[in-house]
Amino acid sequence: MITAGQWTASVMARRTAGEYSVVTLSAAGSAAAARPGQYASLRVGGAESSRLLRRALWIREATAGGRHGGTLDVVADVREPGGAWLAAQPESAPVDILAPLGRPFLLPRETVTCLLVGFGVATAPLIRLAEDLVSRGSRVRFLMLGDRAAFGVLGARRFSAEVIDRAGTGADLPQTVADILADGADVVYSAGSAAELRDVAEGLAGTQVPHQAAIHSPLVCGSGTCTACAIPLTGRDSVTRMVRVCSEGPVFNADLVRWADLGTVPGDCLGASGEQQ
Amino acid sequence: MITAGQWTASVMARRTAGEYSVVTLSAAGSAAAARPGQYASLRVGGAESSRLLRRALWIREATAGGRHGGTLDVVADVREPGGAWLAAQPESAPVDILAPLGRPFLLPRETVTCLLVGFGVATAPLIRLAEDLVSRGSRVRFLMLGDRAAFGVLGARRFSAEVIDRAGTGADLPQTVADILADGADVVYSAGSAAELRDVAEGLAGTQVPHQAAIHSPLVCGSGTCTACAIPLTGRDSVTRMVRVCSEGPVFNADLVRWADLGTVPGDCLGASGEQQ
Amino acid sequence: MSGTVEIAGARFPRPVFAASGCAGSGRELVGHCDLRDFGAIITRSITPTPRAGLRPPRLAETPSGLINALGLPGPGIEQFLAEELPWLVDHGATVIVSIAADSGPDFARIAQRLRQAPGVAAVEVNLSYPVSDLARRPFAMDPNAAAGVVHVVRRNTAAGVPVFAKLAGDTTDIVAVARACANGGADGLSLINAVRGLGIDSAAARPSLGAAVGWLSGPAIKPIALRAVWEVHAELPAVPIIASGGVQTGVDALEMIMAGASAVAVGSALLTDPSAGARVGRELAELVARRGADLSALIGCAHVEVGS
Amino acid sequence: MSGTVEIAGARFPRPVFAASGCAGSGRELVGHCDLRDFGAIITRSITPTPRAGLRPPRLAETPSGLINALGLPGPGIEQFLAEELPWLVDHGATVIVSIAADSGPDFARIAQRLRQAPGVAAVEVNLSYPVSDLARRPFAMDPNAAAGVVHVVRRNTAAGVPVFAKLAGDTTDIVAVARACANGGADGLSLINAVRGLGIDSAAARPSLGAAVGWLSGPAIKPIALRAVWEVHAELPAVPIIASGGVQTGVDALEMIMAGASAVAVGSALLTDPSAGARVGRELAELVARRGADLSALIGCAHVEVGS
Ligand SMILES: Cc1cc2nc3c(=O)[nH]c(=O)nc-3n(C[C@H](O)[C@H](O)[C@H](O)COP(=O)(O)OP(=O)(O)OC[C@H]3O[C@@H](n4cnc5c(N)ncnc54)[C@H](O)[C@@H]3O)c2cc1C
Ligand SMILES: Cc1cc2nc3c(=O)[nH]c(=O)nc-3n(C[C@H](O)[C@H](O)[C@H](O)COP(=O)(O)OP(=O)(O)OC[C@H]3O[C@@H](n4cnc5c(N)ncnc54)[C@H](O)[C@@H]3O)c2cc1C
Ligand SMILES: Cc1cc2nc3c(=O)[nH]c(=O)nc-3n(C[C@H](O)[C@H](O)[C@H](O)COP(=O)(O)O)c2cc1C
Ligand SMILES: Cc1cc2nc3c(=O)[nH]c(=O)nc-3n(C[C@H](O)[C@H](O)[C@H](O)COP(=O)(O)O)c2cc1C
Ligand code: FES
Ligand code: FES
Repeated sequence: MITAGQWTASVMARRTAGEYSVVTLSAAGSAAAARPGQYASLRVGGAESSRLLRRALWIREATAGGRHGGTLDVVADVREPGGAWLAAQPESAPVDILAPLGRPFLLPRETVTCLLVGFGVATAPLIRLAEDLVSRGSRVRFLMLGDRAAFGVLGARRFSAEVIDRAGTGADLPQTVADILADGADVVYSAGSAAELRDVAEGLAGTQVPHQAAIHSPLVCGSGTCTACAIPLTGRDSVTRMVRVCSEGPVFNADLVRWADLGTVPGDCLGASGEQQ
Repeated sequence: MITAGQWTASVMARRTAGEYSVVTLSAAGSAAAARPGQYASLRVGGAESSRLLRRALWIREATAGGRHGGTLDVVADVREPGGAWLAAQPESAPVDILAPLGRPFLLPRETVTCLLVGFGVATAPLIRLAEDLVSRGSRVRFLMLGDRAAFGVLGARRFSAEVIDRAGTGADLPQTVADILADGADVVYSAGSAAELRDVAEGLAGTQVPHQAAIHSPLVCGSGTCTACAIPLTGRDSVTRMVRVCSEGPVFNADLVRWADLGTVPGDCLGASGEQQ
Repeated sequence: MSGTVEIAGARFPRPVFAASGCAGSGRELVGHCDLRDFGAIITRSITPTPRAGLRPPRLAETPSGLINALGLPGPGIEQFLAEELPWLVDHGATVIVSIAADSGPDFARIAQRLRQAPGVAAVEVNLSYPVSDLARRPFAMDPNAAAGVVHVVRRNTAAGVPVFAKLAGDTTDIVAVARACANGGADGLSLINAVRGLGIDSAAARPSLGAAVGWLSGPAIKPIALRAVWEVHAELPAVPIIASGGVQTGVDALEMIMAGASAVAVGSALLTDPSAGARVGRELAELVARRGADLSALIGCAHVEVGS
Repeated sequence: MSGTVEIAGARFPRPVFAASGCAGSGRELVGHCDLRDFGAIITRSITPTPRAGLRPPRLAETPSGLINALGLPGPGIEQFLAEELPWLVDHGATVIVSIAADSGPDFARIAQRLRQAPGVAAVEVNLSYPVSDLARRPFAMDPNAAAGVVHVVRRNTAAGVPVFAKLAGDTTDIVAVARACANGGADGLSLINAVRGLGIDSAAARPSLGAAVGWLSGPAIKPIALRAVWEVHAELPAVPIIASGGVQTGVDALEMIMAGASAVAVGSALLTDPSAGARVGRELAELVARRGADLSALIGCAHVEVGS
């Protein structure tokens, strides 16, 4: 089940545009395993840093083969201290990395019309997904929202899909999604913060369209040991449990996520008690 | 009395040889004030480092004037984590520096024969001293002991003095000093660790030769506030007090230092008590 | 690798353990490391019933540390016995089961259930965490309360299975609590649990943890842990100590041992480096070998030198 | 710069103070900063007689912190009154005199001597340090003992000169001690002193400090300080708090204020950056201004948000 490796990557290249930086890291043979929706977890700041926690970063691109066992491209937000450190590393600097982590998007068995909804830097995993879908013959409509600056650096327009750019617009999000959905889509894939994805889910409310949502939120261990990333999700057995974004996600069946209760431990959750919420 | 400045220096150049690195830093106008025997105190590791304490480093060279308000050369031991960080900084990297700190060597009023005794990297302050003494017409005999690797990087042979290189020899130190002194010296200047200088002082025991000793030991604040660096010293009033190497030294009249009691608070020290030692 | 260590009569294959709560159910580490790299896996604290844990945020970064307020999420004793413990044993792990409860009777009940289960190398009694009421003072803050719980657990645990009492690092007099636990029947001590701490998210003007007050761990608390190990070992040299608090490297582990620990547990380090257990073990073994010493000869050796 | 703050009836020109023991006699900072940059200079703890301090090493580096065992070196009350206090006053400093002693009568005597001296803006009672016997439990570890000392100092201090009780961060129940001190007459609290810690120099196989056990300060303990401020402010909102423990930046200072502090003191930061007082003050003022708020409106404001 777990295919993640841990290795000391070398910075191969970096390309910074505004507040984002795409960093190419040597993949030590792990690139082939990386699927759209998975992420990497990096140690930042160097050995003597006072910042201990790893940073989770989407894998924008995974290129197998080549001299260094392939490469992984990750996207760092340079406003965040860990991202700033990564973006400042010179070529060949060592970076401790765990990847690929998490459960990827599931691809449709048939060729269908897919609506992809990406928010800012969380558009990253959807780009690889779009490429995969298009190459398998599906039609892709790509709605981009949130911080437009991210799209440039992500190369978010370099593939054949219908790109609907609503970045930076303050439009009512659930309505926007509902409107675009009305133009046709068999499945929806989304990626963004919990609050953003909740709006997407709301836009889809009442439809039967399957929706896979990749949640972008702070992670700690990335392996499922610490439970810091837990969110409430109702299982097919109708029991709500706290599940871990890092290892049971980051991609979830959006219908099962308790969007309205994110940020809490709902009272009906298995093991919840009055004091614990 | 205090002429020290605090500024963000730029790394101008660095020259590493073996375990030592001479780093040239912009001096922001403070170079002219630096006298032989004084030191600089540097913040290491960058803003997010888990290492908080400053490192005290001898000023090997101070060059006034020029584009950056002059330069200071300091010597870092790359085996020490702080020294390793400093030696690894690229050109123009910023370094928080306090300098010049401490009381310098006092120069003789007349032209005399001076014996300088330097140990490893602590030879650094004596080199500038030797240059000053020679230029004022004094004769300099320079005994070099300890780690020979330090001398090369310090440029310890590039001035006109009689250099007696006993580096690396395991000879009995007090005897060596006494022997060389017998060949003639009116004053002695030394620089090294407390244990090393104690041996020099022992070699001079019984003579009336004035001896100024610059103590090389770990410092913390460099300003005299923390008292971490205190050593016992008997004042002209015959009272022993704990004095601070960083601000009341690092250069002391060696006759007053309680060499045998370094590493303790002697029972007869002002304010000493049984429990405190 | 350093070999077997014997602690309170039980044998562990290595001196570096996984600290409670930092190795998940064990399963999560598969693929990242070999469970046999650990002298023992100390489970997260197992409670009488399943627990969902506290509201988020549950964890935040602090200088050289982290604070957490997880709320002891876990499966509860029954599911633990049915699934997690057998899985760990099947995978070759040496298991110390950490247990937490609100009352003596609850502790007794868990201990009795464990008694029937195969594969329990030792029991660790988490005395430092208020289980159902965050405002309640943990047992470890009071010598009598701590001793009472230890006594109950010891009485309900099989002979030959040592009971370790895990104490809080921010109690006024840890030696008094340690002594009470030893008198109450503890075969050894685990020092220390994370200490109480809080973060403020100043942009949001609120605590950075959902529960406000949480527990500080990581290198920041290493001096606090060393002090606890030092003082307890000085007063109770015969009581073995499993030390945790900021161990990230072999040097850290050696420091703990020199202060008086018989074994060390890595906690937070596993969150940032899932292979930390093997690495710390390897580094420690090298340091011990370089000294030409046996690990057991180094336990508490820094005490001998003091005053010399 | 943020303006005047009023704490326990006394006015201080700025909200950022120098923590006790971290500004030397004041003289050492001249040339590095302006003493007027500090809302107050809290002196090192002044003792009945001069003290040479403890054997070296007295200080060592720890992850994001430092441990010290200095032994309260200082001139004693008489020389302090003859030289240091007048010098500080002459140089425009606002002075809070920290005092430490072994017994109620000694505390009373120092307080009486201070009563006659001009220029004492407030008295801080260091309850967290065993003065003549390192093995002795500090007053701050026991509510009754702490309250007794505070009572004696308050009775011997001029009306209008507030008395602050400085508490330990590693006591079991800091709220109980704080409450006892307030009942004993403390006008305010200083939270927290450095916490007990130890380092091991593994190469030398001995403690890194000459006294073995020392006191941990710096960013490492900021979560511990914030927790103390938070809990005490929650229970005793009317008692003003001077917060110290890991404050290195304006953000740190703001966090302390949001947790419930009325002013902050920078300690360890001054050892690594003698101009830290002015810098933290400037950064804090900018952050407060950016919020369009008055500093006093932010005191404890993180409590309001909890549970919302
Ligand atoms: C699957 C996935 C992929 C991601 N990909 C990217 C990406 O490509 N680029 C990018 O810039 N960001 C990405 N993120 C978000 C990113 O991991 C965090 O936002 C990032 O670590 C920065 O957090 P911060 O600025 O809040 O840092 P800080 O708040 O300073 O956080 C510091 C550390 O604490 C952790 N932390 C902070 N808050 C919490 C909390 N509430 N609960 C638990 N831990 C916490 C953080 O993860 C981090 O390790 C991704 C997140 C996920 C889940
Ligand atoms: C005037 C002067 C000039 C010096 N010049 C140089 C130089 O040019 N080059 C050079 O390499 N070294 C120099 N040193 C020595 C140097 O400052 C320390 O040795 C250096 O900081 C490294 O110490 P460390 O390897 O012991 O580091 P660590 O032991 O890791 O020390 C880390 C920090 O703790 C402090 N510290 C460590 N032990 C003690 C102690 N016992 N008491 C108080 N503080 C302590 C250190 O100063 C440092 O800030 C000088 C010392 C003095 C007094
Ligand atoms: C995420 C996390 C979860 C923890 N869970 C438990 C637990 O369930 N029971 C327990 O006794 N200690 C628990 N602890 C405390 C650790 O076992 C350990 O004693 C402490 O964190 C100090 O060690 P460290 O600095 O290496 O993390 C937990 C610590 C962390 C960081
Ligand atoms: C070198 C040093 C000396 C100190 N001396 C005293 C003292 O004399 N009296 C006192 O009450 N606290 C003393 N303290 C504690 C500080 O005043 C402060 O409360 C503590 O260090 C926490 O703050 P910080 O993390 O900013 O240093 C001292 C701390 C240090 C680091
Ligand atoms: S980040 Fe640790 S369990 Fe998910
Ligand atoms: S180093 Fe602080 S007083 Fe000397």
